[in-house]
Amino acid sequence: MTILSSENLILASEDDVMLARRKVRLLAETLGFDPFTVAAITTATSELCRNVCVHAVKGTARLEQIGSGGRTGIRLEVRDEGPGIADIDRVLSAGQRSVGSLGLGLSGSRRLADEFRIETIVGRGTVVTVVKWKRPA
Amino acid sequence: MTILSSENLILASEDDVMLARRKVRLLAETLGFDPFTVAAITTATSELCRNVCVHAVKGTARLEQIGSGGRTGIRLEVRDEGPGIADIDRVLSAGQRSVGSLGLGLSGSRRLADEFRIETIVGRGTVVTVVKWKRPA
Amino acid sequence: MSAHGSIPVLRIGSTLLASIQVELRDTIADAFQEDILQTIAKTGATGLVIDITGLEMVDSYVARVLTNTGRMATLMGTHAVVVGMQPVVAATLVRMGFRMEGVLTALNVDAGLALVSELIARRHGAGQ
Amino acid sequence: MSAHGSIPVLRIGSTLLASIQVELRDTIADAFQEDILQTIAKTGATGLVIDITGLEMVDSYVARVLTNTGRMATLMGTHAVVVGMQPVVAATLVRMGFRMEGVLTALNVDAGLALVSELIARRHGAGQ
Ligand SMILES: Nc1ncnc2c1ncn2[C@@H]1O[C@H](COP(=O)(O)OP(=O)(O)O)[C@@H](O)[C@H]1O
Ligand SMILES: Nc1ncnc2c1ncn2[C@@H]1O[C@H](COP(=O)(O)OP(=O)(O)O)[C@@H](O)[C@H]1O
Repeated sequence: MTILSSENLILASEDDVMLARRKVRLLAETLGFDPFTVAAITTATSELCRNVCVHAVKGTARLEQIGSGGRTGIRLEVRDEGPGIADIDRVLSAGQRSVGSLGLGLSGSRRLADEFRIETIVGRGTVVTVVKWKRPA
Repeated sequence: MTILSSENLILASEDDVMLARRKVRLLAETLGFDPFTVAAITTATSELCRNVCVHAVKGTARLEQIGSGGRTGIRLEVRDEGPGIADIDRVLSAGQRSVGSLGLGLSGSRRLADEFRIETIVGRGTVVTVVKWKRPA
Repeated sequence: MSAHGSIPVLRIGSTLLASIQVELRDTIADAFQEDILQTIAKTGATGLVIDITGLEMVDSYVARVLTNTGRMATLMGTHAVVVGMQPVVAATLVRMGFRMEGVLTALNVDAGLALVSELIARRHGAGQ
Repeated sequence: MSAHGSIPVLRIGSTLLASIQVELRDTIADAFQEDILQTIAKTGATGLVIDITGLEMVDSYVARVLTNTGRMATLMGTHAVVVGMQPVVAATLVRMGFRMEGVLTALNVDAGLALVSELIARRHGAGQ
């Protein structure tokens, strides 16, 4: 896997979240992602970056254009040094059974992404990484 | 965080619950909280204080005006030495899955509050703390 | 007519109009519920309008009593409508996760009375 | 009429039409929700159509605000419809696991206004 471009973003306010999702949308559109894939990665960005501001006050994001075996993709890594998530399994299973459940940010982002990884340590912080690949034309 | 005023209340009857929510409403209105925020903290007060009288027979509440980084808020700590809550996770997730579920007192108070903390030990008692901040104008 | 000391209940045609004007304490809410059902049985009222315009706060207990009163009236065969819920009350209940299912709502007493008579008329095949 | 600076709200008969045309930030979504409820109370609007044709992205926060606004309006006695959801938005929300329950939907503003008047008329027995 190759990293073709990389940009670091600060996440500390609603404005930062808005900016992050605009940047992700622009990158996805520039790379020729189809509208459904653009919406998926933009929405996941919104969820993950909002979580940082709401639950960890502040953090950072790294937005990368990546390539692998002829495919083009976007990778977003969102990182904070907030409280971490104790019951991560329960949080990730939200919306599976439940009707109209609350808290679809993380579980929904996992469903929208092609690849999803979360590392969280209570009292230390959380790192979530999502990858979305451009669909073959 | 600074405590700007503090008042202790006894919770042993329906009248005490009524008095507690009136005091909270008055404080919130005096501090210039908007009507939606007033309703949120008053309702949470009603839920938590009723729970004490119903499930623990009696207890106390401490009502505080707090300040932090230029913000003004109300903190209510409701304390009893009743039976405690064994299945606190289940109680707190009420209303997530279920439609028209019963028992929205604690889970609803958590959703209404800006900050929510519960400590409960079976056989020893329960302490619930909620904070609601005044919204910027 | 009065179903409970502190909650005035008017009879308008075959509909009961209960106006809750003061903060409800739990015991009064329970008594109100039971009195209203008895009044329905006694008077044969085919409609029930519960006006909560006067309530600035409705917690989950009172919300449940109101919803259940509507459901109970429905079981008895009476059309029940809750009217006049304030914006802050609606917002708070929904944010708590409360669903007022099984009960009709209307903006105010007039709209509630109109809805009830319409439902009664439709049932009785009026206008057909 | 304007419920919130950045979200135009029109009154069409007894129905409010709110058109969300710019990306919603969280605080504006909350303010919009509360302003709409207050406008319903003030105007006695019996219908609410929320047009989201202009939104290319709706995340779970905004989706919840929209759904809850519809539920709150319903509790107050107003018929609420969300209209104009883009295909990419519908696909994304469902893929996330979101259920917009308790709120009606329609394809566009015209269909939404028609649905609301139909619901109001049916309630009041018009056309019989
Ligand atoms: N970055 C984070 N740091 C700490 N806790 C988090 C973070 N992201 C999510 N959480 C926790 O996980 C829960 C579920 O998050 P999410 O699925 O996004 O739903 P929501 O934020 O709507 O509750 C949150 O309520 C919060 O407790
Ligand atoms: N202060 C308390 N002490 C002991 N048990 C409590 C207390 N508060 C709540 N509970 C328990 O938690 C359950 C859920 O409470 P709540 O969410 O307020 O809903 P409800 O009281 O309507 O059942 C109660 O049924 C009770 O068993």
